[in-house]
Order: sequence, then C-alpha cells, then structure tokens
Amino acid sequence: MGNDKRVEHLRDMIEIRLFENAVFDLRVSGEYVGSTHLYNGQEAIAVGACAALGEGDAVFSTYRGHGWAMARGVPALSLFAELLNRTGGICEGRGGSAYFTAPDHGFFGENSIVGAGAPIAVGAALAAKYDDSDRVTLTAFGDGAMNQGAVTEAMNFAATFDLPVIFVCENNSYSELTPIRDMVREQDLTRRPEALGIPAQKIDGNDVVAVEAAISGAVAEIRSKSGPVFFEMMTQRLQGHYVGDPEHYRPKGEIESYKDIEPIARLRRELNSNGITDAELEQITAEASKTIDRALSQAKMLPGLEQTAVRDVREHVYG
Amino acid sequence: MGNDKRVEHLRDMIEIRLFENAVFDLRVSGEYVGSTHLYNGQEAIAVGACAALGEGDAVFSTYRGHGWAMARGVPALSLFAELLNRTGGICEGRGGSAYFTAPDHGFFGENSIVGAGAPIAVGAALAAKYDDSDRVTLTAFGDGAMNQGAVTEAMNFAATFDLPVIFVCENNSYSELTPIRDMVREQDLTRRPEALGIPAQKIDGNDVVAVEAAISGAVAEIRSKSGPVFFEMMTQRLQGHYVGDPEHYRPKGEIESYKDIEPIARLRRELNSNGITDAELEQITAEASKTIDRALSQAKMLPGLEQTAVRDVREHVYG
Amino acid sequence: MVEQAGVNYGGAINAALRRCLAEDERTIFFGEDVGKPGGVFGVSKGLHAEFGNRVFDTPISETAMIGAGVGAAMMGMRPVVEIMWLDFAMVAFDQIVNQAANVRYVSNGKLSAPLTIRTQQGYLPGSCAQHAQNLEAFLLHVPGIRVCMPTTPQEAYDSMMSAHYCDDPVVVIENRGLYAGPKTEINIGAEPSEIGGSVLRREGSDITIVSWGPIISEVLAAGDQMPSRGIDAEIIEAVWLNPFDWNGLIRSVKKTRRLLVVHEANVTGGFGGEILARVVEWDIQVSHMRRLGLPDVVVPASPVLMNELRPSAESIVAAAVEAIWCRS
Amino acid sequence: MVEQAGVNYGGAINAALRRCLAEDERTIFFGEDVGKPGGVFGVSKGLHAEFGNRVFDTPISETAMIGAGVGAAMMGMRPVVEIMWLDFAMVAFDQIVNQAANVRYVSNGKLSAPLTIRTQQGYLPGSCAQHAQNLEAFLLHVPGIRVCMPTTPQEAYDSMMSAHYCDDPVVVIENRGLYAGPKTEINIGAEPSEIGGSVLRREGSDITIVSWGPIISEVLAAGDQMPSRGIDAEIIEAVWLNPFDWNGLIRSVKKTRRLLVVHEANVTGGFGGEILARVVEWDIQVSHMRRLGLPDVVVPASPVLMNELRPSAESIVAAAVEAIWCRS
Ligand SMILES: Cc1ncc(C[n+]2csc(CCOP(=O)(O)OP(=O)(O)O)c2C)c(N)n1
Ligand SMILES: Cc1ncc(C[n+]2csc(CCOP(=O)(O)OP(=O)(O)O)c2C)c(N)n1
Ligand SMILES: [Mg+2]
Ligand SMILES: [Mg+2]
Repeated sequence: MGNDKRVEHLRDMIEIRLFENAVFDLRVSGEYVGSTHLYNGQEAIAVGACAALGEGDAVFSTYRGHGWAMARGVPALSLFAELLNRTGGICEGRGGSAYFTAPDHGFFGENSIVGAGAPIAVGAALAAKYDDSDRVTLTAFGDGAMNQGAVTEAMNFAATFDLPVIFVCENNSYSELTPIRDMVREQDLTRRPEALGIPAQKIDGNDVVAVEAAISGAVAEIRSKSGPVFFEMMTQRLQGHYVGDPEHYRPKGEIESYKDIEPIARLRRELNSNGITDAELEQITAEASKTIDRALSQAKMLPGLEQTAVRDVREHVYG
Repeated sequence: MGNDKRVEHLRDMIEIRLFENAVFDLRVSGEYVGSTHLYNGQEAIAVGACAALGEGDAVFSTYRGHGWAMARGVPALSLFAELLNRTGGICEGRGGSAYFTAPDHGFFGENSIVGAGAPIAVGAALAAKYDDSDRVTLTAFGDGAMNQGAVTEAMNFAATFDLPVIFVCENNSYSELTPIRDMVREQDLTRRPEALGIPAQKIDGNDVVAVEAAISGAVAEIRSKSGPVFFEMMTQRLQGHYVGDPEHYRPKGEIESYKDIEPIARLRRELNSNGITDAELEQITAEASKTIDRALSQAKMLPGLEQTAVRDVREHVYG
Repeated sequence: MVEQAGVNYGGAINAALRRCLAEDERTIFFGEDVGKPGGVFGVSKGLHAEFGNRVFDTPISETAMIGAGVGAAMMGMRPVVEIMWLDFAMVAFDQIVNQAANVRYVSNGKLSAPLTIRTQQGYLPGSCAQHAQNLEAFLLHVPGIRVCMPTTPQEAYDSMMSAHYCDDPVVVIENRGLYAGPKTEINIGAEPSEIGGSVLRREGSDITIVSWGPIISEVLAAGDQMPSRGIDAEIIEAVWLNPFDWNGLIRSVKKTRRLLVVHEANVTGGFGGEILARVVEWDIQVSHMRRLGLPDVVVPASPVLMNELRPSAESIVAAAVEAIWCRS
Repeated sequence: MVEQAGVNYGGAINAALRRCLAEDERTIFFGEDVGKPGGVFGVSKGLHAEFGNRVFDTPISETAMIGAGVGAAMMGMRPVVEIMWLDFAMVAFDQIVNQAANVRYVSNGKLSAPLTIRTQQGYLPGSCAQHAQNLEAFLLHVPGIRVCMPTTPQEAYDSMMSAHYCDDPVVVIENRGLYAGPKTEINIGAEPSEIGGSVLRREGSDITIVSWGPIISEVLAAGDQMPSRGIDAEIIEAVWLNPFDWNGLIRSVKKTRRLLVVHEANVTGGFGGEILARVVEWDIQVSHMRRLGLPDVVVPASPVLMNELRPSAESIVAAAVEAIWCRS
C-alpha cells in the first residue's frame, strides 16, 4: 500500500476521531441527551474494513457504530443532525446515537442489543444467495458479544449455508465495565468460529493496513463463493464505555499505555518514517478538523425537528 | 467392571426399553394422548451415567428423558401413572411425558424447549458453590441442541466460573427429522466446548461401560473442584423422533444397521462372551418384563385424576 | 384468475406457499424440518422438491432464523420463516420485539422488513406446558408487528397471501390441530387482499361474541345451541388481530349491546381486555361485557386437568345465558 | 428492629440487597457489571467488596444468567439476577416464560423457583427504541411470575425485600431515572411483608387515577393541578402489579365512579385494558373510564419526538377534565 492510500486512511480516521470528540463535547455540555458510545481508539477497524468493501456491500454494526457509519461515507452533517434533533438527521431523530442507519451508503445500521446484529447480517448474506448480487455482508460486534447466544447461532447458520459474511469481533478488552478475560475461560476467541468450521484469524486492529489487507482477502474469497470468515481485531477504546462512564474499573495508566499503539498515532509514525513530514500530517489534521467543524455548524443551522418530524411522529407505525 | 455390574446395567437398560415399548403401545392405542419421545437405542447413556452419579447429584434431561428418570430410580409405576392420567403420577398429571420431574430422586426434570435445560443445570451447579454440597450436576441434550444459543451460553458460563457440571450431548445423528451433519459445517461437536475451555471427549454412547467410566472419571475430577466437562455420546435412536413419526427421512435399512451396535444387543453379546448364557440373559429380560408389566397394571388400577387433582387444578398458580 | 382447490387447512397453507414461491422470486421459505422432510406437520410437503434451495431446513436456532429473516427482508427478499411452536419464539423474542418491529419506524421508512413468520400455537389434549400457550397478546402489544390467526382453509390461504405481500413483519399463527382437518373447496389465485379483516360467522341480534383461533368451533357450536335458550348470537371471527376490524366489532355491538370475548389465552393480560377497554372508551352503550379464556394457570399436560380449565361450548353458552337473562 | 436510613432510590435497593446478603445465606446476586464495577448505575456499589463471590459479574449471556437463577433457585438458593434493561430480557424470554414460570405448577409443588429478577425499563429523553420499552404487560400475562414496579426509596426497599422472601419468581422493575433521586429517610430492618399492595398517593372523591412506574410523578403533579379545575382526584400507585390490589382499586372506583389508568407502556395490549375490563366484569357502576399511555409507536430517540407521545401532567389533567365535565 502506497503513502497516498495511507494518508487517505489517516484522514478518515482523524475525521472519525474528531467527530467523536465533538460528539463527546455536545453530549457532556447537554446539547443533546441520550446514551452515546464512542469509537475512539478503534478507528482502524472501520476504516480499514470499509476500504476493502464495495458500494454494494452491506455493513451492520453495534451502538459503537459512528465510526462505521462514517467509514461507509455517511456525511458527518447528517449524523450531527440526528443527534442534535435537527431535520436532515440520518433517521430524522428516530434513531439517535445508537441506531444510525443509512442503507443508501450500504450501512444497515447500528444495533443496541448486544449480539443481535449478527443474525440479521447473516440474513442479508442469505439474501445474496438469491438476489444475483455478489454482495458481501460485514457485521461488527464486540468481544463481550461473543458470549451472547445469538452470535454463535448466527455463525453456525452462516457456516452451515456457506453464506458470504465477514464477522468482525472488535476486541477492545472490555465488555462494558468488565474485562473480557474474566468472562471467558479460553482467551482465544478465534477458537469459537473455528469450532463451527469458520476460518478465523487474529488481526492487529490498530494497524489499518493489516485490517484492510485481511478484509480485502476475505472479500475476494467470499466473492468467489466461499463461506463466512471471522476476524478478531485486537484494539482498545480510549475512553469510557459510554459518555459519562467514570471508568473506576480501569487500571491506572492503562489509557496512557495505549498512547503509542492506538491506530492514529501508529499510522502517523509510520507515515513519518515513510517520509511524510510533521507539517504535512498537521495539515491533514487541520483539514479534517475543518470538515468536522463545518459539518457541525451546518447541522446546528438546520431546522429543529419541531417543525417537521413532529407532525409525522406516528408515521410508519402500526398499532 | 465385573459381570455383576454389567448384568445390573443390562437389566436397567432392558427395563427402560420395555417401559418405552409399553409407552409406545399405550400412545398408539390412544390410552393416553400427548407428544411422546422415546429413548430406545440411547439407554446406555442414561444408565451408564446415572451409575456414576451419587444420590445427591442432580440430573436435568430433555423431553427424551423417560430413560433418565428411570435410571435415576424413579419408579415406572409413577411414570405410567403420569401418562395415564392417574393420581400418583410423578407430577399428578401436570407434567406428562415431556416434563417428568422427581427431585426426590435427584431428577430435576425433563424440558421441552431445546437447549433450555442447560442454563438451568448450570444454575444448579452454581448453587453447589455456595451450599456446602459436593453436588455434581449433569445435563443431557441432543446434537441438535448444540445449535441453540442457550447451550453455548450455558457452557461458557460454566467454564468461566469453573462450575461442577457435566454436559452430555447425546448425538443420535438427528435433530428431529433432519440429520445433524447437514446443520453444521464442522462435524466434530466436541470442538465447541473445547473452544470455550471445557475439556471434551467423544464417547461410544452405545457402550454402557465406557459411558460409566467416562462419567465416573468426570465426577471424581469435579468433586475435587475442577470445572465443567463435556461428552459427546455417539448413539442412535431406534424409532421416530416422536411416537407417530412416519420417518420418511430415514434411509432404508438404517435402523437394521443398528441391530448389532445398539446398546442392549451389544451388552448381551459382551456378557455372552463373558460366559453368561443365553438362558440367563432371557431370564433377565423376563424379570424386567415382569417388573414393567406389574408397574403398568398397578398404574391402571390407580384412581383417575378426576377424583383428586381436578379439584386442585388451579393450585400453585398465580394469576 | 380465480381457481378452486379442494384442500384442508394444511393444504391451503401449502398452496399459498407454493404460489408465493412460484409467482414471487423474492420468496424464500425456511425453518426446522420444513425442507426435505416437508415439515413436522407435513405442511410444506413437496415445496423443497419443487423450489430447490429456496425452501430449506435450518439448525435449531430460532434467533438465527428470525434474524436471518429480518436481514433478508431488509435486503428486499420476502422470507417466510416457520417457527414450529410460538412457544419456541420465546428464545428469539428479541428478534421480533426489538428487531423486526423497529426496522421501518426507526429508519424513518428507509428500510422495511417484509417478513412473514408462520407459526402455530395452542393447547391440544396432552400438550405439555411449554407447547401449549396462546401468546398472541404478547405480539399485539408490539407496535410494528402484524398478527393473524386463520382457522379455515380459505382464511389460511388468504391470510398467508396477504401476509406475504404486506410490507411489514406479519406473524401468522396457525394451529396444529387444524392442519389435517377436512378438505373444502377454496378460491385460489385471486389478487391477494390487504391485510386485515374479520369474518361474520353467524348473524344474530342478542349478543356479539368475538373470538379467534380454533376455539371458534366451540363458539359456533355454542351459537347453535343458544336458540333453544332463546338467544340469537352474532359471532365474529377476528382472523386478523392486528389490524383488528374495530369497525365490524362496533357495528355489531351497537346492534346487540352485549359482548362476549372468547379466547384460548390466559384471561389476565389477554387481548380480550383490550377489546372491552376499547368498547368502554368509545362510549358504546352496552348492558353486558365479559371475557372467557383460560384461567391464569400454566397448562397441565393431562387432558383431564386441561378440560377443567379450557373454555368450551358449554361455558360459552352459560356466559351468554348470564348475559341475556341475568342482567339485561 | 426498624431503623432509619437516609438513602435515595438506588441506595434503598443497595440497602435491601445488602440486607438480603447479610441475613440470608441463600442469597447470591449476579449480573453484568454488578460485581467489581458496582453496576452500571452504581446500585450495587460495595456489595462485591463486602460479600465476595456471592456478588459477581457475568458474561453478556442473559439466557445463561436467568437460567442459572432458575436452577440455583430450584436447589434452594435465593438468587437475585440483574437484567440491565428489561428490553434485554427479550433475548432470554424463554427462561422467564417457559422455565421460571412453570417450575412450581408443573412439578405439582415439588419444586419452586424463588428467583428475583431485578431490572429497569422505560423511556428517558434520548433513549433509543431498544432501550425504552415498558414491557410489564408481557410479564403480567404469564401465570407464575410476580411483578412490581416501585418508584420511591421506601417502595424500592420494601419490594426488594418482599420479592426476595417470596417463594416464587418475582420481576422487580425499577427505573434508571430514579436511581440518583433525592435521599429520603426510610425504614429498614422491619420484617419483610408479603408481596402485593398499592399505595394511596392522594385521596380524592371525583376520579380514581391508577398508575405505576415513574410516570406517577406526572400523575401526582396533575393531581395537584386539578383542584384549580374543580377536580379532586384520588391517586393509587400500583406498586405491585401481580398480585394487583384489586380490592383497593374497587373501593376507590366505587367512591369516585370514574377511572383513569395512566401507564407509560403502549396503550394497545397494555395492562390498562385489563383494569378497565375487570371493572366492567365486576359490574362496578362507573360513568367514565379511560386509559392514557404511549400511543402504539416505537419510541423515537429524539426527546423532541418522544415528548409528543408520552403522557404528561398536562394530558393527564386534560383526561380528568374530560371525565368530569364532558361526560358526567
Ligand atoms: C442483550 C444485551 N445485554 C446487555 C446489554 C448492555 N450492554 C450494552 S453494551 C455492553 C457491552 C458490550 O461489550 P462488547 O460486546 O465487548 O462491545 P463494546 O461495547 O466493547 O464495543 C452491554 C453489556 C445490551 N445492550 N444488550
Ligand atoms: C427452542 C425449540 N425449538 C424447536 C423445538 C422443536 N424440537 C423438539 S425436539 C427437536 C429436535 C432436537 O434434536 P436433538 O437436540 O438432537 O435431540 P433429540 O430429539 O435427537 O434427542 C426440535 C427441533 C423445541 N422443542 N424447542
Ligand atoms: Mg468490548
Ligand atoms: Mg438428536
């Protein structure tokens, strides 16, 4: 992979980071309310994976999915608008932080029930057997979700029917406030899909290049009609489980220890050593910052939901 | 294991077989109604396993659990009575074929939801951590149940907390009417518990001696405070999934092919070659037959539920 | 093109599934044992042979099954998922309540989940507690899920067709006791109608009885016995419970001024309460309203016990007599 | 020995859990993040430190968690299982509906499942659809499951104690919006009372308003506004929904002859219907009965939208005014 592509990835990751930082501020200052799960620290996974997917492919994420939405190309403007109760929000205020959905961008949505997205993604993959598409479906979930029966059922279903789906387990070492290592006996989560007959691999989820390579390979195989693939992407989150999490459970110094390995720092260093100057890197950050700032200020200028969506609040409902 | 014990096992297995044959007749002739799942062909598992368990241990089975109830020592009389709508039935008519429950015999019941017994058994094992008992809990379920999320969750829960529970998967090669081999990609089901950190082993479930040995070993280990163990017991059922199953899905000749390997024929042969004569074996069968016949005729003489239980039909209910 | 077919209840469903598969490429049909074995109740016999891998058996994984239905539907398919007993849907209830039901609303209409879940429920003699519940009230409390409970071959055919062409998730609740019922001539091939609707099973002037599910046969038998007690009952079968034919009900109650709801489900929290409450809230003047259902008890396996509990023609007649003679 | 403690709602539950753990060896308490982290809402703070492995964190496996609770209870323990949101119980609903509920009945009383499931539910501003439902009606349709919904520190303490000593499964539905509420002095240490009971929150003569869950605060605010409209409301909080205090309700309705049920759950299929139906069936003469709840809609995330839908003091007053002035 050349520097150009790396720079593009860096820009995408920084945009996600800055978007999330802005969301954090909005949430903390009370400009909107509602449970919010940030993606900081895990950007390489969404960015690397989505770089390997085509337009017609389908992505299903969890509540920790802002980064996935953006990596699929959903404009930050429509995400800010969604949070800030503005018309033009990606779900016109019905979804909120935990339920961003943008099928136009091949983003079939976040899901706030742990593990529940996996069977649905498998259904999207099932559809590809019949609808003459070569669609690959990717579903992301956390380490903790591995303990939810739905995920095992989904993986077995996909394995049994050779479905074109990529399971991405984003192992950030915590299931909410509890370390995953305390909630499993066998620490290697790839053994589970393997036991179902699904090829599985551990990937450094902080290395956007490695992520893209892994997913690209899987996509190529799957498009030529092989079955499901599983990746355990090792990563970390750089803040609380949700905005407001006091993180009492976090060992002192843990976040600092991620400083050099987290994906943005890592890629900056790599580009640095590939000859990209600090000034050039700062330039990228500055541009990304402008993009996000502009999206936010545009979102704030959109009319509030009071004006439109409230009128239709009962539409699409079947009591 | 000496001949004496083998003879005892043979008697127990034959009693179960004859009980089930009698149940089949009762059901087919309409002397009672209700869905009924027979244990024929799988007797070595319940008999071998229960021989290795102590009185204070707890067994949880599925709807295919008549054999487990009997192997735990529940009198055939109270089981017949349960089916035949007589007072003195093991649940006074409330349970029926699919829900035999006899805590006095350490039999915590059948369960008619595939996979649902496993988490409950895990709870019984959890209790043993606190109640100063050295109780071992055993839960049996089918091959098909391996695809139910509840079973994976239960196994992971038990593994994480080192609970004293034995998981027995009775692989009779069918999930209802569908071969298990078509419903999984990886055929070796022991890989699943292994992937959760649970030691697992395939056992010839038609060999009562092997079953007893395996469970005895596990019980010993567990009582000395190791965690869960898993066994895949390879077996077959010698009739339909339920009484009335036309078995169209069954390849011609399949049942005949089991003739020599099914557990009773197998053990008879073994005893034969150990010097027990055919006459002695016939004697065992005759005695078992008498036991079952007597239980059935006694059950038929019990008063009907009309006389007692009907009065209390709403008791233990909380609307 | 309307044709006739002589089919029983199970055959009618089979015919509807066959037609959906034949005329709509988006149809796939899956569930435990529904493919090669043709279904535990034989309802899908021949479909796998005719439509190949569009009809298939699944692992015993209701969460994966319904989830796969939701996902496939989101991508434009028209999946039909069979859940063998509605009781079993409890292991996968999240996929109905939190997933299927939300798709259209939360995405602001950008997505929909035109999924049909075919299932069956109810107590027959000998059903154990976990295979005997009547759980329609759960589904009727979930906005976004449509529900019907056909009991005749024609109703079964029509409601399956309507469900299939509905753009939102529908749960079709059948009954295993009906599958092998008598053959009747039914119309097939007509344009599928919109979901919804009830059937006036008997006209009468003294009391409205609304019911659904196979207990309707007891209700009809009761209706036949009532004239000898001087009662002329109007009987409405609510084939569709969501959308419910409230207008039909109101018309009838305005005429009879008496209402009896009969359902097999447990009384407390059953849908009967909703019906009575609506009649009250709509200020329809009535002199008597009652519900008849299973008392609040787990279903015992023994038919001897179960028969003590379930509503019957006898108890329905008694309730009607009380409505007319003791309180008018 | 009755003592006083100054606690908020969350603190009251913490105190009750601590007491159960201290005085009853059979108590174990587990759930996601309830151990070392002390609970996502801080409700179980300090309990793991005090009681060691009797208070522990679990994998995200609601089916295993509730199942483990059922099994441990069958063996004589008194487990308390926390399900973080009642919405999440949908993934494990089988263990409540088909398992816990059946234990005593089907075993003919030889077994019981004295399990307490602590959970919370409801929509707060910004709650997404899958974290916002009010699902008590599901549980109230399941014979064998007891249900309460405390809203004050004292109620929370008392109902947790009663649930713990109840010999059957109880679901205690709390509300996350209440945990960090104001501290009040509550009585602790009294003998736990039997499950059941309601609280008369306001005496009045013109209309009975029965409600449960945190919407009760809107109801009380509405009650305070009503005198200026010439209405004197009687307000009953149904802390226990099963067993429900039917006698208390009847007494009140016989006095006021008007009934308004207010709940946060969706109206259709909600428990309000059951209440109206019973009043009808018991032939209590009333001039007016209504329900107020969430219209049949999925809960939208935006508070702007949600506020259009949820019942409020304003809509409650309006409903009462209609009851008194438009229709008496
Ligand atoms: C079925 C269910 N149980 C519990 C929760 C509450 N919950 C939300 S996120 C979460 C932790 C998930 O951890 P993991 O899967 O590792 O994902 P991460 O948050 O780390 O991305 C929990 C327990 C839920 N949303 N759904
Ligand atoms: C959750 C659930 N799904 C489906 C069923 C219907 N069902 C009953 S038995 C069975 C097959 C189970 O197969 P297996 O686990 O291999 O056990 P076996 O019957 O062979 O002993 C099925 C699908 C059920 N009872 N519960
Ligand atoms: Mg995690
Ligand atoms: Mg099997």
